[in-house]
Amino acid sequence: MTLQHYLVISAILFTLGIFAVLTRRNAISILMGIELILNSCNLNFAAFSRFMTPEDISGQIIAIFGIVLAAAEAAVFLAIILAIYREFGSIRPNEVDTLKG
Amino acid sequence: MLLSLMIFIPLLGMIAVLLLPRESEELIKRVTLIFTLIPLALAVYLFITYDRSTAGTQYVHGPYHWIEAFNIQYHIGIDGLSVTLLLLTALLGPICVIASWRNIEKGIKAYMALFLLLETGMLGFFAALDLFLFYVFFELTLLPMYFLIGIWGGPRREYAAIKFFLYTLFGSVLMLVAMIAVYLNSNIVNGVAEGLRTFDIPTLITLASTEGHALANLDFQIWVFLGFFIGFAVKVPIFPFHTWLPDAHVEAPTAISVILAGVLLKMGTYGLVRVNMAMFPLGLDHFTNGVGFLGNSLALLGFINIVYGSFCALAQTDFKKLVAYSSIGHMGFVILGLAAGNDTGITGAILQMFNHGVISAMLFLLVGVLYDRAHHREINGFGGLGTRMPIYTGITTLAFMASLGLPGLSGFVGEALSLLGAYSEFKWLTILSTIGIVVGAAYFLWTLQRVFLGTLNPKYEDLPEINGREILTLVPLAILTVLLGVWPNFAIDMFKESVTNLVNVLQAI
Amino acid sequence: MEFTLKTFIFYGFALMTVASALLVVTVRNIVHAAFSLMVTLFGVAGLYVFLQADFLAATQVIVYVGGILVLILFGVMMTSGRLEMRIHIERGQLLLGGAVALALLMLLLTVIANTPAWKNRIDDGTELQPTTERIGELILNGPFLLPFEVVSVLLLVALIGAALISRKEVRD
Amino acid sequence: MTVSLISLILLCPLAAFAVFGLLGLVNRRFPRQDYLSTAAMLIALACSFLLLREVVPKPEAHTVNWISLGNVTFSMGFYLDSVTAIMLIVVTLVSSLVHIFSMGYMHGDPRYPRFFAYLSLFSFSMLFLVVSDNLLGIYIGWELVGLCSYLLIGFWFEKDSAANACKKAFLTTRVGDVGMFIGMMMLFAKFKTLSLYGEGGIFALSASQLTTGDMVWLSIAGVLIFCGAIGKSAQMPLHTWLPDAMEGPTPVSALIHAATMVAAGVYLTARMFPILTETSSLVIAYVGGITALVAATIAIVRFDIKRVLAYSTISQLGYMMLAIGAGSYVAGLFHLTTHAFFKALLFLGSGSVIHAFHAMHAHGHDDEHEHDDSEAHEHTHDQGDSDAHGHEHSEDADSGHILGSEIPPDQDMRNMGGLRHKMPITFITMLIATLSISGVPFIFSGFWSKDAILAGVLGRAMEWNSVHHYILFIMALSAAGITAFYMFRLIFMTFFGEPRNQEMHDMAHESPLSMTVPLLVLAVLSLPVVNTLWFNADYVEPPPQPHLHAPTHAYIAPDTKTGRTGLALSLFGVSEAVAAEEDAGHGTQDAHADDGHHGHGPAHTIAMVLSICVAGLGILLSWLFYHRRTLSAESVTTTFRPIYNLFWHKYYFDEFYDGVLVALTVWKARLFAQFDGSVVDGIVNGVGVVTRDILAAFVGFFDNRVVDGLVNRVAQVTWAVGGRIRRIQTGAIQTYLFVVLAGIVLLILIFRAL
Repeated sequence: MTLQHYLVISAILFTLGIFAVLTRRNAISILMGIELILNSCNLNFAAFSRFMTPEDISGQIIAIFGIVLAAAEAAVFLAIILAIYREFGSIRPNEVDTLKG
Repeated sequence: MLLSLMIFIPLLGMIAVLLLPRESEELIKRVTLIFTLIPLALAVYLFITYDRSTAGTQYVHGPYHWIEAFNIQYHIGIDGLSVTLLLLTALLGPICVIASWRNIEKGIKAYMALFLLLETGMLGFFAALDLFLFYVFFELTLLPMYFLIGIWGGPRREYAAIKFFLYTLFGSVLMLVAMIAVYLNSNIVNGVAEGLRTFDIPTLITLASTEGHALANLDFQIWVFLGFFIGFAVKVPIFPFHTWLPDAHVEAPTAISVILAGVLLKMGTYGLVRVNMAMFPLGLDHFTNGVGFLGNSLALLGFINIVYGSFCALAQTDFKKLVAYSSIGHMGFVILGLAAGNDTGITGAILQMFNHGVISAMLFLLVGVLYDRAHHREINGFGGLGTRMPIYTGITTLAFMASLGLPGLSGFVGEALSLLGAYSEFKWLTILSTIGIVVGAAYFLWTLQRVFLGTLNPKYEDLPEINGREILTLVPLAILTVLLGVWPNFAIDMFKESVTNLVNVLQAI
Repeated sequence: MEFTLKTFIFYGFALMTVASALLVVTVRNIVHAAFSLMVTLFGVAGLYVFLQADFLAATQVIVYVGGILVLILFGVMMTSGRLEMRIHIERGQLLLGGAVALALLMLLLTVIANTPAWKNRIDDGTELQPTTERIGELILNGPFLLPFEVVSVLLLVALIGAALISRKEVRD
Repeated sequence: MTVSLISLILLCPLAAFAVFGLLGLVNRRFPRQDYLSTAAMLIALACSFLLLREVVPKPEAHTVNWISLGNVTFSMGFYLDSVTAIMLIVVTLVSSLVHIFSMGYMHGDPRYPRFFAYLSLFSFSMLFLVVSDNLLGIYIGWELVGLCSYLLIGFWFEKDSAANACKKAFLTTRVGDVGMFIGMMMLFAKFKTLSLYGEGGIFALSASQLTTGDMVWLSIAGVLIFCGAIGKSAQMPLHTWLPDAMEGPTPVSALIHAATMVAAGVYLTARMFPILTETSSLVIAYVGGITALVAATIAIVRFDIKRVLAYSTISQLGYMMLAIGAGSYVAGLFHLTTHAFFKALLFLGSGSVIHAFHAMHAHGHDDEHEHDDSEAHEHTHDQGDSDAHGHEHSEDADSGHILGSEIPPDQDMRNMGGLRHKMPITFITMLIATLSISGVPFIFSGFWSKDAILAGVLGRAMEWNSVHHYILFIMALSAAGITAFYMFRLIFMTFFGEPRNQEMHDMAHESPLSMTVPLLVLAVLSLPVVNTLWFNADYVEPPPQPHLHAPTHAYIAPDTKTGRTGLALSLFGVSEAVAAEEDAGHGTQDAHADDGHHGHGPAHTIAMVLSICVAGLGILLSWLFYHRRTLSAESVTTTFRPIYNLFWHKYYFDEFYDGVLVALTVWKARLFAQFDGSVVDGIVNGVGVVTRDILAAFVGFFDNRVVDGLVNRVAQVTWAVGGRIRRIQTGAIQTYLFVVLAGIVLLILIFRAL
């Protein structure tokens, strides 16, 4: 297993996450996409840590921080979703267009 | 260290206030009061322990590097002038908090927090020894003031707040430019750059009188003088930069008017003394002893302020606007005294700064008391209140008399010394300025008559007398007014040496 | 490259991860998507084990699977009525999104393939060492103490904020 | 000892006021403020007498630094010489008597304690003024007495007339004060000090430093300082406030506006004696002389008993100024002293009369037996004077009415008459004062002081051969005659004849003891012998006048001696002997005297004879007009209608001030305010608007001047483009994200390609 293996897996996860974010019409699906993106990042950190600086495990710690951030993000995101749902009766992003010019 | 403590304690207070729940209003007010009383105690301590026999700065804290790239330092210290004004500021702090106790109806938390921020800015301004720090504190007062007027003000508050903000900003931009010019030239000797540039005020003062230094160049000094002057002139305010003042005063809530008149105006004149006079004596000389029309321009501006402000005040029918215009007139005496450049004039001017701070604070508090009861300020709408509110009438009479320069009260000493000093330099302008004394008496007495004398307006038969809390805010100021009128050396001692020092610099030219 | 059991298991995890991720973005039923996401997360955890990151793997399982996923499922249940369970995708959007995603993937793959430092980089072959102690040392007694505290506060703030936002009655 | 005595004199009244002021803050009153103030005044009086024995005749000074600057020091201190000591006696004595009088007069007033507190403050200020050894101190006391005057004139401030009067008094005197302040600035700029006495004082410096080239400057400074006196002592042209000041309670008029404060101007001028030049002296003398004459003529036609006295005061103050301007220092100060007592007596007497009528009003309108003064005042004010008027000069009274100078019925002499039986003590004491002020010879003090002034002026005229001084002498002489006339007119109209208003007459009664006792004391003080207790010729020495140069052909006589001889006369009551003595004194003292001084002895005799003649003439005419009625005032009035109108309208000073000066000031203020609001602020707002709308303004300019259609096209295009671009703003996050990502990919591709 070389570094590139991990990077490719990570790249695929990332792209799928982006895809989900771009195409899904349901906010929770978008959240899942974002989780995928975050996972790919964490994977990258761990992989680089392992392959580039084997003695140092800082990358892993950053990945742990990333997980914490993801948790925080998910919590806030869902809270916002709930609030929006109450306000608009829907969580479809294209129906929430207050910013429309 | 003590000084830094004093400056930043209100800031701590602001954080404390912000952490308190918004509902517990009494607690917020008490906390604010405590955090304004601590600086007062410190200021009194400084005032007592200040060594009156030297002109140098004392209680110096720093210099510490702050922004090393530009050699900006945290450097504070006080001389006699600063300590006097610090005392004034620290005194007005708790007074204003008490004055705001009942009148602020909405958002007391934000109000008090902003007020504490304002106090930090003001205290820091009077103690800063680094030009950049000086500027930062100068601007720091601007923002809270904007919100305090714009949110808690009268019906035209937005207009007044924006006008105040833009006006001051306009001035301070010019000041910033001048400041940067000074900084860039601060290491040029005989056309060659050597050493570090600096913002340090004591250093700059020395450099500005060093032969061959770029700062000592006459043309340079003139331009930089102008830049700073306009910045401070807006704050003083000097004609024709004064029109923000009546609007801001009329719209601002009572306590903020008090701060505005009591302290913010003094920031302008303090800046004139600290920067324009001490740092650019050549530039000053050009506008006070020079040739031609510009040669007397500073004194001329003082004269215009006096006469113009007084006449405008005479025509006002809004009580608060009248007091605001009278401020313009009285600040004219400060300018006149400063322009004289001799020890009598400068001492008079500084004394007048302090006295005006005390007296105008009283006046605005008094207007506030009346406004809280009658909900209008139209002078012609009252009448005969003297029978209904004898104590209030008594205190108002005291304040009016102090303001119109009755001897035995503080207003007289500053005015008289300014005029006596100015007469030696500008004969005719000073003589003409005495018109202001008569007109000053005229508008105050006329107001006194229209509001308090005559038959009682039946509408105000039930107007309640001034209450204990309001008296509490006025009594310290009244005591100071009498004290300084009877024993002016009490204050003059503080800055005598500093003034002598300054006069020596000015007369060495 | 030797095709050992280890390699086999690695590829197994890799496939599991990628495939389930693909399911996450494609299935129409949101509950199914959530469960696919769970599989993905398990896959990534497995990959962490291959990267000698046992603590990270455990964290991944506990936090993600145990926390975030449950959160998401709650979200699904609270927001979706019976009818909202299915995901609608418009064709045009699908195409555009797919194109961009694909372009991005190609780009990334090119970068991965062409960066010299990353080429055929293999690990040092050390066996699995417990990292928990070292991580604990680094976080609680080392250079990461401050970030750790900051992140803790952040998490706290986020949770409080979330609780605040999602409360029913909003103060004026 | 001296210092502690003076401190005591100053601090007692101040403490009495402070008690009131401090308790007032918490809305409390000292239970007996009247006793407190009176006691303070009596202590001060006692101290003054002690001081008289202590100090005199050796002048003493005590100073402390008040403000010390780098190069300049302003000191505060006492200067004690005989003049100071005499002034202290006069002030404390009159003040004490007025305090006692007020206990009766002001009884029942709702602000009774406040009245005494104000009196105390006034006494303090006046005493401070008197003992100050420097101009700044004098100025401080000067303004403070002005304040007290303001407060006391406006004591019944519910009356609009009182409110107007107090403001007018303060402002008018302030105009003079500004002149004084300018004079002080001139002196300060020259000498760098405001102290008067001692080595570094103005007098010593001016004597040693000034040359003949400085005389113009010094004259101007002197006249400017005198401006302060013009304001305070109600000299022409700033005299108009004093008659109006009669709106204050009568004891106040007696104390402040007759005996002490208004005399402060004379005192100041006397203090400035050493720096007066011949020009400034002449100006002072002329101002005094004109004032004396003009005010006397106005007094003839007044009907308000207090206004008559007010104009009489102005006139007498003019006399004193004239004396000092003409160099009769001692005579001027002597007249100040005697005038203080007899004029205070006249005012208190009139107060007694008014009080009697007052009480009537209170009785007439309510059944209360408490005399509520303020209430009574309101009644009288409301009632107006048209019904209560007498029959005389009714049309002129009406024109007065239009002018706003309404006479309260209890002060209108046309309501009085025949009071001598009702109020015997008041009558006797007032008669003594009137005899004194009219210059009835020998047993009344006024005669001696007035005679001293006349002799002094005539003496100088003869010595200098100066036309000016002859003119001044004639002015003074005519004023003396007119004074006798109108004072007896007052006495006849008030106390003699038939009661003109029977209802009021019936109610009138003698005043209580607290009021009559001060009257009696003052009557005794109007006798010359008593005055010599403190006004002793042995130690009132005129200071030298180094800058006063007589015309070259004339001899400078110390004609101030005249004043002293006048005193000596008063002491011994034998005129011939003293005249001879004086002549002899001159001979020995000025051995080198040339022929000019021979006129001096005769000057005295001539002056005395003439003054007795004019006084007699005045009294006789008065008797014929107002008692015997052999001559008719109406017919004279009709004959000299224009002159009468001039007098009645007070030479139109008030009309001039109100119509021109005040209107001009107010107009100017409005103008400035309007300028401020529209022009200055307009510019500011304009700049703001221009800055804000600079683009719009620019487009507007383009629109108007260049191509209208093009601009419209631009606008349309802008509109259309905006409409298109607006659509990009979908509001959907995903779209934004899509664009962002696409952009990133594109950018990376582009840069990799490069």
